[in-house]
Parts: sequence; structure tokens; C-alpha cells
Amino acid sequence: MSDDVPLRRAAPQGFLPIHTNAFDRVFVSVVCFVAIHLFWMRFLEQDISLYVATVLSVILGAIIIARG
Amino acid sequence: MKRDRKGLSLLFWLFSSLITLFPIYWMFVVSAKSRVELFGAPTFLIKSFFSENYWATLTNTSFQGYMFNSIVIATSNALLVTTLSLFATYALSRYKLSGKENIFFWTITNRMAPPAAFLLPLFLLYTQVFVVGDWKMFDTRIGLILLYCVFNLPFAIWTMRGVVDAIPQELDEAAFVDGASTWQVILHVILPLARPGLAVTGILTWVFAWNEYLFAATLTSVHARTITTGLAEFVTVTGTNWGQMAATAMLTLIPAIIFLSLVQKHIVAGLTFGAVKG
Amino acid sequence: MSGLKRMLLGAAVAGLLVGAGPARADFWSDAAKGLEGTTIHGVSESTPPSNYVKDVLAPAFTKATGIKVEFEATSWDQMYDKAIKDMEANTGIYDFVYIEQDIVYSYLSRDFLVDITKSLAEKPNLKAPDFDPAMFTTFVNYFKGDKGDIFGVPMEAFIKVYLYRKDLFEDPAAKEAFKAKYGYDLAVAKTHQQYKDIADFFTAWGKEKGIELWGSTVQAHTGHPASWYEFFESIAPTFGVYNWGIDASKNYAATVEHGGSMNSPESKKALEYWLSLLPDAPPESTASTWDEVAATFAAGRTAQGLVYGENAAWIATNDTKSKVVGKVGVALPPLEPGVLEAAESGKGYIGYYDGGAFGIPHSSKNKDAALLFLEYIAQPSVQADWAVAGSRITHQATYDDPKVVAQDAKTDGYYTLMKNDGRLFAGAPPYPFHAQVREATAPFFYQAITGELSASDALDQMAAAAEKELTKLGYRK
Amino acid sequence: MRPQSVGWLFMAPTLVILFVFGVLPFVYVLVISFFDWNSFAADPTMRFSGVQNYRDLVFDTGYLMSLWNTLKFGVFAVASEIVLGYFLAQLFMRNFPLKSFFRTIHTLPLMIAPVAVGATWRLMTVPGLGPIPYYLDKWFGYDYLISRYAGQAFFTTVVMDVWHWTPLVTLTLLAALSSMPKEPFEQAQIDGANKLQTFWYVTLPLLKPAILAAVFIRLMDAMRTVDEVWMLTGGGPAAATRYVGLYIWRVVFPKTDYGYGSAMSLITLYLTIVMCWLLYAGLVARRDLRKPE
Repeated sequence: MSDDVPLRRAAPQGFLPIHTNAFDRVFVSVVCFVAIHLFWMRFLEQDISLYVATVLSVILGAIIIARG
Repeated sequence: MKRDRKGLSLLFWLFSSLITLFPIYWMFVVSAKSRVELFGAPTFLIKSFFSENYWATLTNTSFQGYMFNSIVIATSNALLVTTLSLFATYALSRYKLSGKENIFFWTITNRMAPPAAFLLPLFLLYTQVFVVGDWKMFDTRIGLILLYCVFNLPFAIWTMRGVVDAIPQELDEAAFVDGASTWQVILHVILPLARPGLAVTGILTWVFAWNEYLFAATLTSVHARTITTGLAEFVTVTGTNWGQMAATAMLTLIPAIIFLSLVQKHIVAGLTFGAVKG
Repeated sequence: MSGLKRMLLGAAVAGLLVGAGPARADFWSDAAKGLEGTTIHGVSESTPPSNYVKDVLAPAFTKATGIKVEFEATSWDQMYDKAIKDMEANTGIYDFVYIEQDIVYSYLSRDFLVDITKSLAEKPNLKAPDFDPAMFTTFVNYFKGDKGDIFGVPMEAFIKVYLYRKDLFEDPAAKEAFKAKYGYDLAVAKTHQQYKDIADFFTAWGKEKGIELWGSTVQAHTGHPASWYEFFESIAPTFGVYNWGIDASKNYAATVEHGGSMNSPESKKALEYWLSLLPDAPPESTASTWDEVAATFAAGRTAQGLVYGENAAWIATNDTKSKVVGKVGVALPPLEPGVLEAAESGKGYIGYYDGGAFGIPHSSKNKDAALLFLEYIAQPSVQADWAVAGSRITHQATYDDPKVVAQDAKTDGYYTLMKNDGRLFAGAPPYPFHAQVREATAPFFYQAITGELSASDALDQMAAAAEKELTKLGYRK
Repeated sequence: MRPQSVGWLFMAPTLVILFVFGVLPFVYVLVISFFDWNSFAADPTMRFSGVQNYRDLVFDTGYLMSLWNTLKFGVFAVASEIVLGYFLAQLFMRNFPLKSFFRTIHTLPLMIAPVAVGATWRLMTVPGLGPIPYYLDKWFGYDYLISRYAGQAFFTTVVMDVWHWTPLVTLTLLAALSSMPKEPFEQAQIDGANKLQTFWYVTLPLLKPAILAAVFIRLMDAMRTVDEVWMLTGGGPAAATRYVGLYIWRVVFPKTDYGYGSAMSLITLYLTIVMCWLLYAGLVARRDLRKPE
């Protein structure tokens, strides 16, 4: 049983609505990364460069991985 | 009262069988018609049996080969997949593997890919990477058997997981206490109890492998062609040979029904299962 | 393949082996020295001509040379896909591939194919004494490169002709009623207006008599490229719109604005005319590809129609497949004024000349053996039986063979028509971006058939889409 | 007593096969999706084009429409299959004469290859010649023309899918039902629960894994349907049944637009994964994951 513990965060809950482990959070941030880029290309890229989206989603990803 | 319900249920089953069978019956009607009869007002009854459609397929040696390939590929794949999925779900159920939920979910995603774009890399793998001397994985049965695992394993693991999880751990714990090895536990405790689930998984994986078209069409050429790709041979610029196609499809039903009846009785075996547990 | 046909084919093999005689057998076994036991591998669509090669010519070739032939006959889409993948990836699975006339420019543009003329010049020991490219029909021109070298050996060729029901056209009652209604004699249509009148007339005739009869076939599948082809290959040229309305000399323009003619007034008129035939067509027309059109006509459900010539023979002669045996007339398609003159002077064409050839991919590892095989199937002596089995003619010697002459009489002179007027027909335009433009424009075309778009709007959007695709592909600068 | 390594050993063959035949092609497709590559373009070589394929894709109304249609198709088909399949599975749990005979009949549609299913349904529905449109017209005067009317074509593909795949759901649920413990039902009976309550509080929770498995499998298969619809309508009329699998197929095969097709495949895969993950996290994992270890 102890094998499993390090993967679960010591703090029982992050801000995500479900209990997550590291894999889940990486997954969620990748999903967000792709989604942000797709929406950005569709609606915002005419005005704002796509790199902004990249920076934003990396920051968001970092937050999710750290605190999700 | 009771008799009435029996009659009613029989009526229901007859009716629903009629609906289920109609398209198959129509396939049969088409298979019994010559080409010119098809292009006219449809009739439900068969006036004459145009047996040439069947003979043409039965006497065609390449179709005999396709049928043989299909049987070998589907059966080997079903055996391989059910075995591997039993192992995998046993591991997922009984061992504390780190991140096993994620692994489980990842295995499932392998079934989700739309096949078209993945054919190119697979073609390259089969013709240029998996090559030993003169031997290529392209156009071999083993190539298809392994490839079909990609969409069958996720399915099998998902179905089997519920089954294996539902088998009480106390049973194998007890066996371990009696000194059984892991193999023996799987063979003598898990396997008998998982039989209905395994049977269903076996049937369905067999069916998926038997019916697969796109991969088989792209990754085989002459030697490992399956019967479904053979069906597409009837669609040509000079005319779809509907009659012979339907006849061939009817013929492919025969091995399928044999396989089904061999395996299906194991599903019923599960009916007594609740008692074992209780 | 039917048992009867199988027997006939068997007889043909036997005849061929005896007829082709010992004199030639010498060449084949000499040329194949050192190649015995190799296996060549080919892919083709499973059409009657291909199946004839697979079942008759390939075994005969093996007998003559000791070279084994593995022949994969598959569906149209698969054939393309696998041949292209093989040649693109340079894997060398196939030693000969089927090249449809419309894809040959794509292959040539990528230099996928072996130059047959050059190879034979380099290896004179492989050159069969009776192999002469000049003896092929003009169809072989489609498989020639810039310098006139051939890259494929033609194995099937057809023209899309106007088939009509002789029995109906000659029916006195119908003739009288037609004259009373339209003021001129019922006869094979020369113009689109006549064609439309006849279509209207027979549709009404069928309704009145309560029989399953309509005025015209229309190859108008709403989800299959067949409908797109019928319009651009068979209808638009008869209105004077050639090469899909794309002008290569004007930077591949498609829109009228840039100098193309895909949405020109003639093109719009052509599409409106074609769509106006739909109410005169049997209900299955919007689900019809080339195949169902032939079957519809063979079932006697229409009075006239444009049908691919490869079907002409079985429609006219095979009574297990056709209800109109002996009642089929063959003619040139109806035209707008001036189009025939343009075609005769070589400036245009009046319909589609379709077919294919076998070529050798550069990736092949058994080029010599494949070359021999292609020469083998190009022998004059095998052509006649093959022509009868597959109603295809690619070789000039074939027309005069008694078997073909007999078949010609039964098909109301289809082969004669092909021989005399074949030059008025043309294959697909020499564009390497064939399927790409078709796929880009077809969705709008389907919408025109279902009525979501008007003919004019559909063609405008198609022309724009074609230009966009060509720009993306880098042809249009 | 049960070291992790043994567990990994049992997982190993599965993981190796999925890696070689699943992940390697995936990586290839991922790389290709950032390239502009068409065998028959003026420049047939592969050229790096960054995210251009993805940029084209989010503006490609044809693709977005086909995604939307696929989703509708999936939801309608899968919902009907689950309801029908559950109903039939429950009925098969009872005893009645000729049971195994009827069960075999109700499994038959599964045994037919999608290519042949599509062909059969096409022949049944081809306007003017198929029995369905012919008799609908003759008896009821109803104009059933799936090659003309988008709604009818969509509906027909759904019915065909339901006909073909309901047996899969029935079988899966039947297996689950037959391996269900009897205890909770007896308990419910003792507690005086009525049929609906028993269904809601006992059957459904116990069946949940099996139902979910069926839903997921069917949903992902519906998202990548190609053969059946290709044979039935060819994606027509116009784009009404041009589901995403078919759409990608047309881009990759006839158009040989490998880069764009790869990008399209990946986005479709992405959407399917996200959709399934949301369902999975929301319905299955939620409770399990919150459970203290």
C-alpha cells in the first residue's frame, strides 16, 4: 500500500474538482494547452500573437501541476 | 395468466427476431438473385435461386484462402487478446501498480484513433522497419494479429476489468494461504469465475478482428488477405457484383455462427455464478 | 466469375497456348533465362479486363517463362492508395501497377514510373519481336512522356457513349405520340434540347402506361465522385467547357474572373441542363455511380442515357445481366452547336475516353521480369479474346479480328464507333492534381444535386474552391 | 507477498504491444501534422509548416460540421443502443422457450462485416429499388429518398448502427447481469423496495461498470465509423453523413494531404479522449479516487 502514497499529494485536495495524482495533472494541463491554442487560433490570433497563448498555457499548466 | 405471458413473450421474441433478421434476410434475397433481377421492383419472396453467386465464391481458390486467413487471424487474435487482457486486468485489480488508473485510461485511448491517418505510419513500419532479410511484416497474418490488439486490447481490458474486480479477493487470498502459486490462482480461481466475461470478450474481439476492413486492406496484399477485404473486391468501376458480394457475406456468417455457438454457452455458465459468491 | 465464363476462359488459355505456338515460346523462354522462379507482384482493380489478366494471361505467362505472377485485384480506392504508398515510400512491393488514365499525370509528375521505351532500348534481349508501341490505338498517347516514350502498356480503354433503346425509339405508337407533342420526328438526339424532349416524353410515357420507365439515366450520386465525373467529363465538354474549366496556361485559373471557365455561362448552362434531367431519371439516380447507371439501363428502366462503354457489351449481349439484349442502340452524345466542329478540328472533345494501363514503378525490384510480362500482355495474339471478355480495345490489330467483328454487330457498332470516332473523345486533362481538385470542389457539387445550392452558386463556389486548392498545392502562383 | 514487479510482468505484453503498434504510429502522425506534405503538390516534399495545419483546421467549416454531425450520430446511436440493449439483456435473464435460439438470432448482426452491413442497408434503402422506399411509397405514399434528404440519411445511419451494434451492448450487459451477486436483490426484496427502486438503487450501481464500458466502447467506435456509412451513403447527400472518420479518410486517401489529415486525426483523437476522460472522471473515477486509500 505504501507504494502508492508518494504519488498522491500530501494535501488531500487541490483546486480541481477531483482527486488527482501527478499524471492526471499533467494530462489536464496538456488538454488545456491544446484547447487554448485551438481557440486562440480561431478567435484571437488576428489581433494577438499565438506565442501569448503559449506563454499563458504554460503558466496555467504550471499552476495546475503544482496545485491542482 | 402464466400461459398468456408465455405466449406474449414468444410473440415479442418472434417480432423482434423478425426485425433483427430482416436485413440478413434481404442479404440472402440479394444473394439469390441474378444481377438483372436486382434492378426492378423489389420482391420479398425468392422465385428462383441463382446459385451461381455461391458457387463462384465457393470454387474460387483465392476466396478459400481469404476465409482461411480470416479464421486464423480472428481466432488467434481473440485468444491472444483474452489471455493478455486477463493478465493485465488481474495485475490492475490485485497489484498496487503506481499510476494504474492512468495506465488503464491510456490503454483505452488506443482504440480512439481514427484509423485513416494511422495507416501511413503503419504501412511504413510494416514495409520498412519490421523487416528481417527478405521477410516483411507486410502481408503476413502475424502482422494483422498483433495489430488488431491495438483496438481489441483496450476493449477487452475495459470489459474484463469489471469482471475481475468483481471476483472477491478473499478467494485468491485463501488459495495463496493454501500454498497456490500466482499461476495456479489465475488458472484455478480467476479463470473459472471470469468465464462469462471472458466468453463475451472472446466473442466480441473475434468479431472485431473478423470484420476489420481498413487495416487489412492496406497492410495485406495477396497472402494474408481477409474475407472482408475480399468483399470490397466486388465493388468495381464496371459494376458492383451485389449478388456475389451478398453470397460471400452469407458464407462468412457460417464460421461466425459456429464460433458463436462454441463460445456462447460459457455465458450461460455464469448464471450459477451468484451462488458461488453468496 | 461465372462457371460458363470460366470454361470459356479455360478454352481461351488452351487456344492461346496452342495458337501462340512454339515459334514465340522460344523468345519468352530465352528472354526469361535467369529469371525463372522470380515472382512479380502486381495490383489492379478487379474489373473484367484485369480479372482476365489474372486468370488467363498471368498463368499462360508463367507457363511460357517460369516467372510467377501474383496479382492482387482489389477495389478502386485501395488500388490507388496502395500503389501510391508503395511508390511514395519506395518500398518495392509492386512490380507492376494499374495506372488509370486520369492519375497518370500525377505519377509522371513524381517520376514514379519506369520508361518502358528506354528500358527496352537498353536491353534488346528483352524486346519481344512483336512488341510495337505504334500498333496501339491512340489511347497509348496518354501514357507517353514529354519525349514520346511510353510509361505504360494500355490494358483497357472505353468511351462513354450515348445508349438508347432501339425498341422504344422505333415503336410506332411512341413515334406518333412524340411527333404530335413536339412537332418533329422521334430520333436519336443530336442536341440537348432533343435529348431533354425525349427524356420528358418517355418519363410521361412510362407514367401513363404504369410501367417502370423513365427518360434518362443520370449518374448523380450525392456522396460519390461519379457524379462529379459525369458532369466534367461527359456533360460540360458537350457544352464546350473543357478540362474541367481550369486553364493551365492562365496560371491554373478556374474562375471566369481570372480567365478560367468553371463558372462560365456555358458551364452553368450545362449544369442546369444536367440537373433538369433529374426529374426524368429513375429515383435511384441520386444514389447511382457509373455502375448503377449501367445496371439501370440494363434493367430496361430508362429509354436513353450516357453509359460507360465498358458496359456496352454486356448490356447488349449478356441476358443473365441485362433485360435489353438486342434492343440497344449506340450513338455519339448530344451536343451544343459548334462543339462537334471544335472536336473535329482538335480544339475540343465531346466526351470521355477512359481506361488504364500497366506500368512499372521505379521502386520495383524485378523490373526485367515485369517488363516481359507487360510485353506479353501486349501481344497482338492475345488481344481479341481479351477484348471479347472485357469489352476493351487498346490495340489496332483487335478491331479486325472475327470475334470482335461479331461482337461489334451485337453491340450496334460500339467497336466501330470507338474505332472511327474515338479521336473525338478525350481522357482527363493532363493535371497532376486530379483527385485534389475533385475532392475540394465535390462538396459544392453534391449540394447542387440535392438542391441546397443553385447551379450558378455551386459553380461559383467550386471555381473559388478549386483556385484555393491549387494555390495551396502551389500550382497557382 | 505480492511484489509490484510481478504485476508489471503481467502488464508487460499488453504495454509492449500497445507501445509498438499504438504509440509509435502516434508519434509519427504527431510529427507529420506539423508538416505540409502532399504527394501531388507542386512541391511533393515534406516542408515544416508549424501549426499551419491546425490553423487551417479551426477554420475548416466542413471539418467542424462533420465533427458536429459525428457527435449527434454518436449520441443518438449510443443512447438507443444502451436502452435497447439493457432491455433485451434483462429479458434474456428470464426463462422462456427457445431462449438460446433467440439469443443467437439477436447476436447475428454483430457477425456481419461493416462493409457488408453497409452494402445490405444500401440495397434495402436505395431509392426506387430497395424494399423500404418502394413499399413506403406504395403503401403510405411516403417519399423516402436517402440520397436526397439529409435528415432521412442521418436517421438511416443511426438505425443501421443501432441494428448492428445493439447486440454488443446486450451481450456485455448479459454477461454482467449473469455474474451479479444475488444477495443485494434479496436484501432489497426484504426491505420492500419496488421494481423501480430496486433498479435504481441495486441494479444500476452494480451494472454501472458494464454499462460504462459499453457506452465508452460504442462512443469511441461511433466516432471513428468509416466502412458502414461509406458503403451506405458515401457520406452524402452532400455532407449530411460525412462523419469525421470518413472526412479524414477522404483527406488522407484521395487527396493525399497527409499533413492536414494527420492534424485532423489528432484533433479528433484529442476530442474523443477529452470527452471520454470527462465522462470517466465524472462518473467512474470520482468516487473511487476520493475514497481514502
